[in-house]
Amino acid sequence: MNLDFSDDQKMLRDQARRFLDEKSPLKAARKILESDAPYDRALYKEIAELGWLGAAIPESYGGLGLGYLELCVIAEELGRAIAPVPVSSSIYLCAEAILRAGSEAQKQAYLPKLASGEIVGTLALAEKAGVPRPDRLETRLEGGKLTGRKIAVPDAGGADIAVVAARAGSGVSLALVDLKGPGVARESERSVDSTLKVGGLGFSGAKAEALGPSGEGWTLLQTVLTRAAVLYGFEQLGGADAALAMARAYALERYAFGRQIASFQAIKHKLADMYCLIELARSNAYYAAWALSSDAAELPLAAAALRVSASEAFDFASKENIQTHGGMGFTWEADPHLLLRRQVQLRHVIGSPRAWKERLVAELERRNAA
Amino acid sequence: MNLDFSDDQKMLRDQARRFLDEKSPLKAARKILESDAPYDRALYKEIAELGWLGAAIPESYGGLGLGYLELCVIAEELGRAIAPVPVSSSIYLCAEAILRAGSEAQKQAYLPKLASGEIVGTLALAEKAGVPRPDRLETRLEGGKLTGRKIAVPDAGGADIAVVAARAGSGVSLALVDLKGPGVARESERSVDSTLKVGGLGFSGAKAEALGPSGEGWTLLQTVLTRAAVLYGFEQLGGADAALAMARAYALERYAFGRQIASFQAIKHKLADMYCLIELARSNAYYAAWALSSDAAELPLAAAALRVSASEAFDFASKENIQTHGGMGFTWEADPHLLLRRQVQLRHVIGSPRAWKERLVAELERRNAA
Amino acid sequence: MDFDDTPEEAAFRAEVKAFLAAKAPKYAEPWEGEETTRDDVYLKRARGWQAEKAAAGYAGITWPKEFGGRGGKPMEQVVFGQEEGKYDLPTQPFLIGLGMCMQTLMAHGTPDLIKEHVGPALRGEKIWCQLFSEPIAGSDLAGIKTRSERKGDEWIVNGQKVWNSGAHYADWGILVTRSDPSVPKHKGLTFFIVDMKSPGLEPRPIKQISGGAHFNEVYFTDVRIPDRQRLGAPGEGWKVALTTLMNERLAVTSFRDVSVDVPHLLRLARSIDLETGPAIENAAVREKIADFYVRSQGLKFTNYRTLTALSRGETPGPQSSIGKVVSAPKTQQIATLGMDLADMAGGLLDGDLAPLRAAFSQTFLSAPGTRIAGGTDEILRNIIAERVLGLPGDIRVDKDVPYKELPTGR
Amino acid sequence: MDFDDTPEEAAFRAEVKAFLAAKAPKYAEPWEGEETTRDDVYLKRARGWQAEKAAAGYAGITWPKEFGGRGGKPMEQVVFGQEEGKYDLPTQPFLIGLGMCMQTLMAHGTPDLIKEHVGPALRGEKIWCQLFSEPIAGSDLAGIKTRSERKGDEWIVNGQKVWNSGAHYADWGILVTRSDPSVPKHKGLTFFIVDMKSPGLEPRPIKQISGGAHFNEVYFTDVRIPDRQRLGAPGEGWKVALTTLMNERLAVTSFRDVSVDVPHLLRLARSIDLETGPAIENAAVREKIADFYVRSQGLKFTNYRTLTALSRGETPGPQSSIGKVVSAPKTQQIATLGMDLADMAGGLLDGDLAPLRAAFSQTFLSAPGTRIAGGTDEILRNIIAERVLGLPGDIRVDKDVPYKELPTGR
Repeated sequence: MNLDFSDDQKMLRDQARRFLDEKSPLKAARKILESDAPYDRALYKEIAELGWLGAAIPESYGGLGLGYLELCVIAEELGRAIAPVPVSSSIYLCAEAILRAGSEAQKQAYLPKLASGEIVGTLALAEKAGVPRPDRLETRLEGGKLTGRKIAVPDAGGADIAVVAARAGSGVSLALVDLKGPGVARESERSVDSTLKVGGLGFSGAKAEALGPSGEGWTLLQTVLTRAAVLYGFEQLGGADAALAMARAYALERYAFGRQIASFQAIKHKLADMYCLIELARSNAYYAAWALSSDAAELPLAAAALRVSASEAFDFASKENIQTHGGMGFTWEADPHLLLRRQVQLRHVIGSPRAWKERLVAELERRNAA
Repeated sequence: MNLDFSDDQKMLRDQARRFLDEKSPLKAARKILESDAPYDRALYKEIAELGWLGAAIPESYGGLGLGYLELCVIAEELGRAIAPVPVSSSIYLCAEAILRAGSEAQKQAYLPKLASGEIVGTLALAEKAGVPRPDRLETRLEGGKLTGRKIAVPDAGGADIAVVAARAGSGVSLALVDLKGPGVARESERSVDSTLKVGGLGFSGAKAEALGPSGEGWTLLQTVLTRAAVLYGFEQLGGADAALAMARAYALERYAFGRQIASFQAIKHKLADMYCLIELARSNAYYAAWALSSDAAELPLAAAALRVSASEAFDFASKENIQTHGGMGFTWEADPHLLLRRQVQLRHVIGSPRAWKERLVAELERRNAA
Repeated sequence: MDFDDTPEEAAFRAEVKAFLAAKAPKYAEPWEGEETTRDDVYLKRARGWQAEKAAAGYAGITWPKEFGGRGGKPMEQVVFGQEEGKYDLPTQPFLIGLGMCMQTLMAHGTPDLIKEHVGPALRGEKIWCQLFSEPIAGSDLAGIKTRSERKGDEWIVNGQKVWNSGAHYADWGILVTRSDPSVPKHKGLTFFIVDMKSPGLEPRPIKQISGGAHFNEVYFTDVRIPDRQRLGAPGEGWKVALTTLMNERLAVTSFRDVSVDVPHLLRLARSIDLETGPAIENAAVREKIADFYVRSQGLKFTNYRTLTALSRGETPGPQSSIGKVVSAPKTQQIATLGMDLADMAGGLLDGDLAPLRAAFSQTFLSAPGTRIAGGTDEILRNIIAERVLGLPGDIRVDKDVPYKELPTGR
Repeated sequence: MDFDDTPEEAAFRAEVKAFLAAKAPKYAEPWEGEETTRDDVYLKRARGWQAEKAAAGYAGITWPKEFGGRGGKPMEQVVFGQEEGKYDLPTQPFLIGLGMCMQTLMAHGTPDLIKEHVGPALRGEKIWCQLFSEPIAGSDLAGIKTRSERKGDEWIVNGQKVWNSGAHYADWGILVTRSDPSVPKHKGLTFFIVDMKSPGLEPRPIKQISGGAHFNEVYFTDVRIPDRQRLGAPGEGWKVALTTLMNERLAVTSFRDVSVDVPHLLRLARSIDLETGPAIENAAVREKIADFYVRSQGLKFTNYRTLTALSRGETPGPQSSIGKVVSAPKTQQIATLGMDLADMAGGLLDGDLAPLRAAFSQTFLSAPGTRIAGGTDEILRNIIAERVLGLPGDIRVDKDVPYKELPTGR
């Protein structure tokens, strides 16, 4: 029985935590929140130099080829630090899509640059509020040209390339598009978490190359989202843990009625409930990490379970962290809202937990029928 | 603005509460719980003599003709006392069905006897676990004969007559059947609340008369269930209130760690949450009482809202009353489980709250479309 | 049971309607954003409307006539409020002054002070604010430390207050200070009214996570207050503050933040598609709508029950205490659900892209404040447990200890 | 990460499997109802199986060899438990004795007492029970009042214990008493082992709301206990009791009550019809299944994490403390949901009529006990807050007060 990270992986975690503590304390996130900069370029460069971006990318494509467990470890720490960098868009989504669906030439062309941080990638799916479905997509890929409009694209402002879900003929294909080329318009969008900005992408005949077989885009997309769900789940776990730590520290240092507020059962039990949800999420996360790293048949179920569990933990912890802080908690000046914002971004970026609950039960039923 | 009972109605409530405190303390319910007796006959006789059964039955049919507000007041007190008598089956369901659907002759024949307590009635709908639907009914009414089997019929053991939902031709009809006649088999069933026993009814060609127009049985049934939901809601409200009172009294008298357990926030906040749910239910109840008593168009919505609200309040209060009692709470000897049992019976007897939530939203949408 | 006015109420309502029809439109203007109360034009309009009401005898409806009020019934106040609410009138700047400050002044002020201040407040000439909370003392208000020291006929005040709505435009404020830290916390407080233009007194806006700035912090640096502006004896300030606090729930400031409820959720659910079709056809969404509906309706009819008592001339029951502790978390939950239905677009704040002009995500950002301002969920549960259910108070370790010896953390 | 045994574990598992295959079937019999432990046949079988395990060296796997144990690793105990669990073996009567009583005896008993009792307990010859809780003292165990008074070489015990599983068949018990009510509560306790056949000692079953009777109350009327059966010094009983309590979570008695979880819910949802078809197609039901699933899986993998630590020879982290506080309410919620899906038939207890042989309604009746026995939800949250998160304890008013002066209510 071995449901834990190895000593090497734990060492990587400690290193990552120390690095981010120093280089990306919450004020780094706040700086991006209050600016128009798409992300913290200096930090991203350093992260790239540490090899984190390529942790799970094979050496033949410029990565370190360590594996997904290592990337999970890094994701948890990025989430804990609410680091204002596009690792998730560029690596969990874009690089993963190219790894799963790309031709050898595409992998050679893009993965080394994504791994080195030379370019940033993203993935564009949503076109309007609600649950996306193949028959609802209006973006079209025809004759190598992309037309349509995507919204809420993570890191749209900072990305150089995007994987775009589009209708092609009667099916869905994935298209790879250079966002700096002609026929691409970026639109800035206001969202709850401006430390990880989202944006709109308008395509008017932009040049695009197909990623993966035509018509298999939707299936490929589900694979990518499922795999990304594990990594996002670790970011959510790290964020939730940070919220508990912040709430705990404040409850211990804040006095009311002559005692630490941490001595009131209303606060104690609130933090105990946070702890329970976080440990459940952590356990679901470790299992999902195993499934991801071993390409297990259980992955779709494990990833959905983690997505639901980690979203719930971060939602509760980020809200009740604010509540524990009282009046200070809802000021711009204090830090709790930074975690609340990140929680929202991570909850929605690859579909909200209610959609993942549906996927979870669908998977249970599929396995039952099999 | 007048969303409260009148002074006369409040006086009736006080009288009812005093009477039940004296005649039907919880040990009366316990006696029926631990016996095979279908209900407390002596108590039912006294209640009949007080005129409660006929409170909302017109004088022309042997009732007092006071009105539904008075019956609501009585229902709340019956619920508070968890009185082991078949008032709900006989009055809210059976008499109400006859009042709404019966011919003049049927009203004359049955209502005076129901109002006087000479006979007890009930209503039989469920045939299996799950949500009943017209096309799922297997009980049939053909040529004045009833065939089929009903389960979980409230007070089946103590009732003399039953209104039975049955298929007749291509539709559903209500049938009125003498349970003492030939072709009727009663089956005792174990259920959570043996203070209000349920049972099975088997019909093998039992003689039955149609109640209301043939084929309109389902619509009539919904009307009866909607009206009964208001009265059941008041019983649930009374029960929830009793659970809060019991929890409060115990928390004040029980000491741990040198203090009343009522001084711990975990207990204080639990009881405060009970109070909130109960007051929400009370407010929804008063509105539903108004709608019932004035035959308002808002009745279906108000009744469903009350059913949902009161079920939630009684569920939470009855469970957390036990929790507040600690070890003593889950013993047979202590009283909290009597309220838990009654809660279950009232929650399910006319369909569980999840089904009423569905009705509530369907009604909202119907009104929106209109 | 019915929902009609009594004949007296109906007559009063007719009178009020006529007054409003004649006078209100001039002052009612569409709301143009959160920053309105930081805008002089808005304040001028607000003062004008208050003066109109005072002239017509509708300011201070329940106040005694001797203080310039109407001597009317609580239900008349309610009727006026209902009718006034149908117009979009700038009433907010006066809620605290008339609802809390003047109540306190009338109960504890000298006849001179009352005479000097009540009329101008009633007529909208002077706006008041409340200076109670401090960074160190929120739920535990008696823990404040802003220091007042007597020097001859004046008091010198130093310290910091916080959560002071309207402090940036108010003319006067009511102020609790600590005059004696050597006695237990409730015993060393002294209460003043203070001219907000006093030298050394500086309000600064507090930015909230929703982006708005409803509140201020107020810094005191050697602010001088004449002793005649003291309410109650030195060291007896807690008793005076209690009068203010008892009036607080009647004067809850309503920010004009966006806030979503069941109707918004229904509109959203009808318009948005989930896996298999419109959200309104999804059973999980339907169950949640029903859950929220029974809470909203429950609160609405709880309010009706309170109005019933007022209409009958009775004291309302304790049920009104459930309002905020039920509604604030509900608002947060509805906002979260609405965002979840929008799925990947859930975090958008752009009115052009997010459903219902981003009402759900906007509410999401204001909801945490709603669960805290005016009493946290936790304090409100304590209040229900203690005042309504009669359960014991929390164990107090700070009752008999000199204030300066209490632990305060940082 | 993987889910495999280490080579050592695999070897041990193979050995255990072989032992069980040879010996277990004779003792494994299908369960025939709640009252089994009140049945002599069951007990005889249980003693037999314990003797077999002892003879083969599988009783007390982690115990030191000097006490008759195997001196093995915690992970070996886990492996044995996993394999043993695959048979339906009568192990319950020994959980408390070997898991808690003997641990306490080995830590605090005289060499003579240890020698006298450990062997017979290990071999199943003597069954032990725990006599701690009292009607007046549940969560607050140190508040017990059962009185012990020394008379020469004996102690005379009077009082009442409660929640004593197995007291009706046990041969021996461990007992906490109050020997000195004039000192603060934790200081006046004295700890004994007591022969359950002593005159004046009378166990009576407690009927639970589920109808079962897993527990007893035990009355003491002038029960005489030789002083040599005392563990620890007079007045030092709390220290001894703490040893027992620290071992409690490792020896939680598992009643063989029906209990529903996600697989039951899935079976029900596939088989039952709601408004528009099978419950499994209803989105509200699906969301709830997902919610419960992530809790169940989270607990399962939390356990795997604990086993990982044991397998590595490390001390498990505090995460295992979340088990009951998560699972007990979940069980209650699943039971309620299952009953709701059955709609009008939800309250039925008849196995022939209610779905899954009434598993949901049966569980509903046992769930309230599950949320209380072995630590209430509230106490468990306190424990997580204090021991895991390091938050302060509740304010204690009973620490320095003589026991007899503490208020006790009735």
